[in-house]
Order: sequence, then C-alpha cells, then structure tokens
Amino acid sequence: MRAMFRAVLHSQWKWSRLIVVLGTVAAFAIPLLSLQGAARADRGALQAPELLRAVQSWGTLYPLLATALGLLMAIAAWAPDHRGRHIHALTLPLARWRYVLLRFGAGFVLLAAPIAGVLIGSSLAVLAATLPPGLQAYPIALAMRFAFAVSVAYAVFFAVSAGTARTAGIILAVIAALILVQVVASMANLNLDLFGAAQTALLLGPGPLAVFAGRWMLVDV
Amino acid sequence: MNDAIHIERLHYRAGKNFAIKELDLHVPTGAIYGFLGPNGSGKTTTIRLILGLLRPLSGRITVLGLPMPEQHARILGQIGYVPEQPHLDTTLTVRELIDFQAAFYPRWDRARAAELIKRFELDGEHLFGRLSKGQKAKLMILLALSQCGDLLVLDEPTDGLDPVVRRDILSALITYVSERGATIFISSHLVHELERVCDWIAVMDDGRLITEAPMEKLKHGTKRLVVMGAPAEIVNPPFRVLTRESANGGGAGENWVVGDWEPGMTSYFEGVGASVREVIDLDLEEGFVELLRSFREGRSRR
Amino acid sequence: MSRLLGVLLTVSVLASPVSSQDSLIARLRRQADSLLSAWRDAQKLAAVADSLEQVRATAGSDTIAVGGLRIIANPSPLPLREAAERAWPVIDSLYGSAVEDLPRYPFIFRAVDPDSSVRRTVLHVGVELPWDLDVRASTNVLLTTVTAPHFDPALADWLGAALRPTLRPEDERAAVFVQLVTAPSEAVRGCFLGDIARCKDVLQLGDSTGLLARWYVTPAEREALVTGSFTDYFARGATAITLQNCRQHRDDACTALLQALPPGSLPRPLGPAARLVLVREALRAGGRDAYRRLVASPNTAIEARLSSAARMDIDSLVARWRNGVVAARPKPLTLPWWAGFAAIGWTAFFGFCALRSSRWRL
Amino acid sequence: MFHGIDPRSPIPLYVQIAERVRLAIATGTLGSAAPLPSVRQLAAELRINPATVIQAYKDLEAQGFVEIRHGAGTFVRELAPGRRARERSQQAVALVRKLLADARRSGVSLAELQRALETELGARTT
Repeated sequence: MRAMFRAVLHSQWKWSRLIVVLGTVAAFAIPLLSLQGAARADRGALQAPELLRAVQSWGTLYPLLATALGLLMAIAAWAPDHRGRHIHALTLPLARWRYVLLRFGAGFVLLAAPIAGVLIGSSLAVLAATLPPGLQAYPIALAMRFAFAVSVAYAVFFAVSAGTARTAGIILAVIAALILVQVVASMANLNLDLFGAAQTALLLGPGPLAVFAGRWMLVDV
Repeated sequence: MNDAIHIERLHYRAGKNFAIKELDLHVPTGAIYGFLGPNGSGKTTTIRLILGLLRPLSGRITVLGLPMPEQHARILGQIGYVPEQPHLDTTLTVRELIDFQAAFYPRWDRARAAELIKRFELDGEHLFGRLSKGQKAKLMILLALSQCGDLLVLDEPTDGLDPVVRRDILSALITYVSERGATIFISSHLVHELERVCDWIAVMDDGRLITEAPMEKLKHGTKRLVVMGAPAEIVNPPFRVLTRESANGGGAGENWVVGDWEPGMTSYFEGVGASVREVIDLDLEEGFVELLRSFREGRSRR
Repeated sequence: MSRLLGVLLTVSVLASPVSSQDSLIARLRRQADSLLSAWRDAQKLAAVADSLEQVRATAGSDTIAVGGLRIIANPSPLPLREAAERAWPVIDSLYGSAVEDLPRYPFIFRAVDPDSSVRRTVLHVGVELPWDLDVRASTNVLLTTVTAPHFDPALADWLGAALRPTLRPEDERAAVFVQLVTAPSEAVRGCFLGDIARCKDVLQLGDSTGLLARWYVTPAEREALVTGSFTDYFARGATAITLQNCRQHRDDACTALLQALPPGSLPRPLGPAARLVLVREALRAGGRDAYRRLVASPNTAIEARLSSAARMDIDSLVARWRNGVVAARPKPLTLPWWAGFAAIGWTAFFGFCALRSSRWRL
Repeated sequence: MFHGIDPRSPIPLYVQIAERVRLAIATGTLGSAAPLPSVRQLAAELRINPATVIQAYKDLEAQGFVEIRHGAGTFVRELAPGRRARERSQQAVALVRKLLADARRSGVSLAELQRALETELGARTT
C-alpha cells in the first residue's frame, strides 16, 4: 500500500508541480507583504489602525488562495485520468475506492507545502515586524484556518471532479433550480429568500464554508 | 472447468443501438485464443466486460476461476491488459510509468521489464506522449508482460504497426507464453497473425458469437466445393452449408462453402445424385469472410 | 392743533381709569382668580385622569416586587420575576444606596401578542412588550428602562451616553481596550502605555482648554483627522484652500481648520464607553452610597465628583480604570473551536462522496 | 532451415515443421545426435504457438527421427544408413506426386510433362 501511495504521489506531484510551487510561494509571500506596513514606526499612533486595515485587505487573499489551490489540485488529480477515460485506473489491481483514497491522500500531502508556506511566512513576518503596542499576532491560528480552508476546498472540488459527468450535472442542476425558483419567487414577489437561506446554511454555523467566512487576520487586538 | 475465461449467457446493452446478447465464451487455460470480428462487432466491449470495466445486465463471467466483477481487484492482479487506444498518461516518462505500474503489481518482474526495455530499444526518459505508435504499443506490451499475469488480454495490440514492431511484439509474446504457460486472449484484425499463433479462434459479429473452435477444426473444416448437378433442396447434410451460389460462367456447377467438413463427406453427394468436382482448401481469412457472409445472410433471411 | 388734541386724548385716556382704576384692577383680579381656580381644577382633573390612567393600566395586573423593583404587568408568560431577580443585583450594585426611591417608579408593562392585529387601546403609561420575550431579553428591558434615581445633565453631557446597569461589564472594558489600542491619537497611545496624565486628557477630565493640542499631538494625526472625517465639511467655501494645504501635510493649515471647528465638536479620541467604564469603576470603588455622592453636587467639576464618589483622588481612580481596561484584552476570536471539527467533518464527507461516485463503485 | 513456413497453407504448421526437419535429416544438414532448436527458441523465432512446435517434435519422435530428453532438449537419433536413402526417395516421390497434381490442375498432359522432363534433365546432364 505504501509503494502504491508513493507511485500515486509521484504522478500527482509531476502533474501539479507548478501549482504547488506557485501556491507555496504565494502562501509564503502574503503574510510578509501584509505586515510590510508594520516596519514604518514613524507613523506613531496611526500605525495601529493602518496596520489593521492592511492586514485586513491582505487577509482576503488567503481564502482566495485556498480555494484556487483546492480547485487546481483537484483538477490536476483527475485531468489525466479523465483524458484516458479512466481505463488505466480501472484496470489497476486494487479496489476502486482505495485508488480514489490514494489520490485524495496524495493531494493532501502536496497541499502541505502551501500550508507550511503560510505558517513559516506568517511566523517570519511576525518576527521581522515591530507590532504597535496592544496588537497581537496569531500566525498559528491563521495557518490552521488556511489549512482547514484548503482541505475543505480540495475535498469539494475533488468530489465534483471525481464524479462522473452525471454527478457534476446533478450539482449544476440543483444550483440552476435554486436560481430558477429564486427568480420565479422574486417575480411573483413572494418573499422567498433562497440565497439568504443558502448563504446562512453554507457560511454561518457549521456549514462547509464557515471556515472561509471568518476573520483572516494575522495581526489583531 | 479450467477455462481461463468463462462467460455464460452474457447480456449487455450500451445505448439503443448496440447490445451483446446471449454470449457464451470459453477460453481454455494455456490457449492462445484469437478473437476475430469486424469493427463495431463488440470485441472491445466484451474485453471491457471481461476486465470488469463495464457491468453486464445479466450473465456470469468467471476469469481465472474468480467471479468478475466481484473479485475484480484480485483478478486484475493476475492479468496483463493492452487496450486498443493507449490509456497511459502522456505527461509521464517511460521509466515513471514502469515504476508506477510496478508499485501496483506484487508479482512485478523487474528483470523482464529491464530486458524488454533493451530489446524494444525504449528510452526511459522519453515522455509517453512523444513516443511513436509502435513504441507506445511496445511499452504497453512491456507493462502487460512484466506484470507476470496468468492471462494476457490484448485488444488489437499490433494493429496498424509496421512489420518490424509486430515481429518484436509477437516474439516477446510467444517467449512469455512458452516461459510461463500463460493464456492469451487476443483480438485482432490481422488474420494471418492469428492464424500463425492461435490455437483457438472465435468469431463475433454484431454482439453475437458466430463460432468458437480450435484453429485446426475451423480452418480445415471450412471448404469450398465445386458441385455438379446438386438438387435444390438437400436434406440434413453431415456438414453445415454456409453459402451456395451458382458458379460464375454458367453451367450446372455451383460453388458451395461448407463448415464442419470431414474428408469422407463427398460420399454424401453421390447419395443425392450430385458429384463433387473439386474440394478447395480455404485459409483462415477466406474462411472468416465466408463465415461472416453466411451469418449475415442467414440473419437477413430470417 | 391736532397734536395738542392728541395729547389731550391720551391724557384723558390715561386719566380716566384712575377713577375706574380700582374697578379695572378689581376686574383683573377677578379674572386672575377665575383663571387660577380654572387652572387648579384642570390640575385636579389631570391628576384624576392620570390616576384613572394609572388605575386602568394597572387594573387587573399583578405587581412583582424584587428588591427595590416594582413591576406592574398584566398576567402573561413573560418571565418577569426571573428577569427582576437577575436585574436587581446589578441595579443595586450600580446605584447603591440611591435605590431606596426606586420603588416610587414602578415599571408598567403590558404584554401583547405581537402578531395579532386586534386593535388595542393606546397605552400612555408604561411599555408594551411582546409576550414571547425570553429571560435574557426581559432582563435587558428592565436594565434599559430603569429610571436613574437622579438625572444629572452635566454628567450625561460629559458621558455622551446614558449610564445604565450592565450584565456584562467585561465586554464594555474589552471594547475600551480595543479603542485604546487602535485609536489614531498619540495621547490615547500614551495613556495605554501608562501615562495617567494623558489618560486624564483623553477622558476629558480637568481643564478643557487647548484640547486639540492635548488630544491630537502629532501633525500626522491632525491631518488624518481632517482628511478622515471633515473632508466634505471643509471642502466647500473659504476653507477649501486650507484643506488643500492640509492635504499637502501643512500642519498649520490642519490646525487652523480644526481650531475653526465650533466648540465641543472636536471629535473626542475615546468613545463614551471609556467614560462609562470610569464611572462604573468609581461607583464600584466608592461603596454603597457612591452614587449618591456622585449626583450630590451636580455643578462641581466632573473629576471632583468622581473622586468624591470613589473616595480616592482622581489619579489613582484613573490608574485603576486603566489597569482594569488593559487587563480586559478581548479573547482573540481567531477560530471557533467547532470550526476545525466542522472543516474536518466536511472534508471527510466530500471525500466519501468522491469514493461513492458511480464510476468508482462499479 | 525453417524459412518459408506458410501459416496460410492448408497443411498444418506442425506438419510443415516436421517435413522441414525430416528434409534436413535426409539431406544430412542435421547429422546424427545433432541438437534441434529448443521449443521456446523455435516458437519465438517463427512466432508460432509453442504447442505447435511441441506437437511437431512429438510426431518426429513417434516416427523415430528424433529423441526428446526432458530438460536437455531434442536430438536427432542415430539413423540406419539405409533410412536416410529411403527418406530421400520418399521426399522425391512426394515431390513428383505434387508435380503431377499441379499438372493435372493446369491441364498439362502426361506426354508433354515427360518431354519437358527429358529436355530439362538432358540440359542438366550434358
């Protein structure tokens, strides 16, 4: 089983080398860039609010990077198989779900690099920057949130692209139906707010995207 | 029942227009089993059913004694498969593909893989996508053979390749078979190649198995007869009348093509007041063509 | 001639009442008396009306007495008793001895069904509450509608917000901590770092002259203040040019602009929460009748009243306030504990979906 | 020795192989006790089914031409001298019989055949 995992990992590494490297560089750079402002102590009392604003604006890049990484890694995992119409994978001498598990695991191993990138990047940024009094840095919390976001994104896109066109079709159909019902409801001016409900279900509470919606603040009070 | 592949009453339908109905197929262990049939007759589909890539509507498939698709993982471990279209990833190099495949097959034979790489003059660092058609075929054969399977399932492995490549592949196959006594299930359009190698032949058309017989029986059992003065209706002959047409150039002579022919059957004609002027041997290709024609006419008449 | 005639006329007019002076005055007095008696009758009527209203509002409702609180409400599922039991200790700790006269101001509630559209008689006295409030909401209602024993305008001005008892003082202190750290003012930062004098400045204790210099010390802050919150105010008219100069980091222009602001409209570096916390600190330190002492002398200076209430000098009170606030650093809301498990759960779920997808199950 | 084996001919492959071996023995290219190529080697070289080669070798052993020693391979047996001559004459008879069948099919009469033979042989002996 270990040899199989190494083989799958190698093949997946070869397909997603570029994504992993770029992702890691980006993940390493964002925290450093977000704390750039911290160094300028001459701003005095104005430094704190400006720093918080900068960290906030840079912070929005983390969920985007996480989603992009999840999507691209899932595509990289399945594109070659799709091209060969899965014949090669289906003729391998192991249970099908085991092969999918190997692919799934390999993806996570490769995604460890960008997550480490965020962790190291933010720790370095915090060491290098002089924070104004009262502000605290949370590199580990940020890295953990990024890790969760990446894994959820990867899992979602992995499931969609692993499924046959039929499952992808079903998902798209559901979304289309939602939009249709919402449009019809708004025309007949029923106060049916599907998107609001969907949003609360997904984002707030223990929805899948809850981890994306929180505060991506490297530095906070 | 020590058939390598045993299929009983197999039903499979793909979309509206194509279906495999009532397929019964037996590949004896150790045989080199040729699978002939025109394009679109369901050969590749049958192979995919045998490998568990597709799920039949009904019927039982037993491969190497294990039920398919329940035990598909164990069976596939003992099978070497070469598909019609290259199914390997184009962005991996030859060496990576070999290492990848080796990781999945516990009985992987590194020595054979290394020896075949030299014999096939394959460059380990070449990307699979950039190999020529022949080299791709050789690599797939290399992988299939190095898996040390007891059964090789080859879907037109040498079609469209130049003679040199075909010669290399066939000799590698034959060496493998003689070393490991493996069974080969080979589907191909190159009838001469099958004629040379196979000891069993099956012919399939439009999802149905026309005939399945040892090479000798099929080849020597199909003859073309020049018959003089044969009555219109013949009553249950000991052989199978495949086609019957008046000889070109007029005259009372008729060209018959018959199956399951035994040398002593000319006496039957004297019995019905006809005479056999000549018995012409057919090679596998002519026999195959005649078989197909008669099957299709038989089907269209019905 | 005419002018002479005019003069004669006025003299006669003026002189005429003299004889009837006493009659006019008598009439006026009679009028005043009648007015007075009418006014008194009206007062009595109003009092009767009020008491009638009072009776009507409180008719058929039971009164709940918890500590100094009196609640008159019609029977309803509202958990008023538990709410009162929760609210009373907080009110008592805030107002201390001043709560004796609270019973004179009872709460009058009327529970109504918010969804029913039946017409209800208008209630001039008391408050209508939807009957489905839970204990927490009812407690909040009690806390926000309790009438402060002695309303004191000077204190209210200085505070900038109503002094209310609160169930969660630590949240208030955490909010003040955030202000202390993020306020764009050197003085506030100085206070955060421990300079009590700066703290008194930003809390607006002591003399209120030259506030601009003491609140916004560095030119950068002043410029940020002008460009931040007064751009459209100064953009038009004469001040447009000076605004332009201020934008080019000319400090004199910015200072001129800020000084031109009408008095008292210079934005204070700290929000009202900071002062509320200070007052609560004083009341807490001053014991039972701290509140009485606080509101005892309404026209003395705020810092004097605070120090008398807290029975300590203003500097140590501010120091105590500062320590309380600095200690109340808010818990960093980085990642709620369940978010991690939810993410892992969802990852496993979607992974499971990938495993179950049809091609892979054969 | 085995070039020109024709899988398409009606004569089964193993018969053709056996023929070739007998011819080689008859003409002496395979001396007595000479080893025949191994089954694996011959099958791979001719790209035919190993079973066919095995069957050919068994027929030869049955006819007494070769001897299969398991593990060591197949060897030509010690042949009585007359046996080779008899084998050669049988080959000649088989050739003539084939010639006659072809002549009949192509309608050549026996006399013409005889005359062509003499002129051909005459030209060869002078």
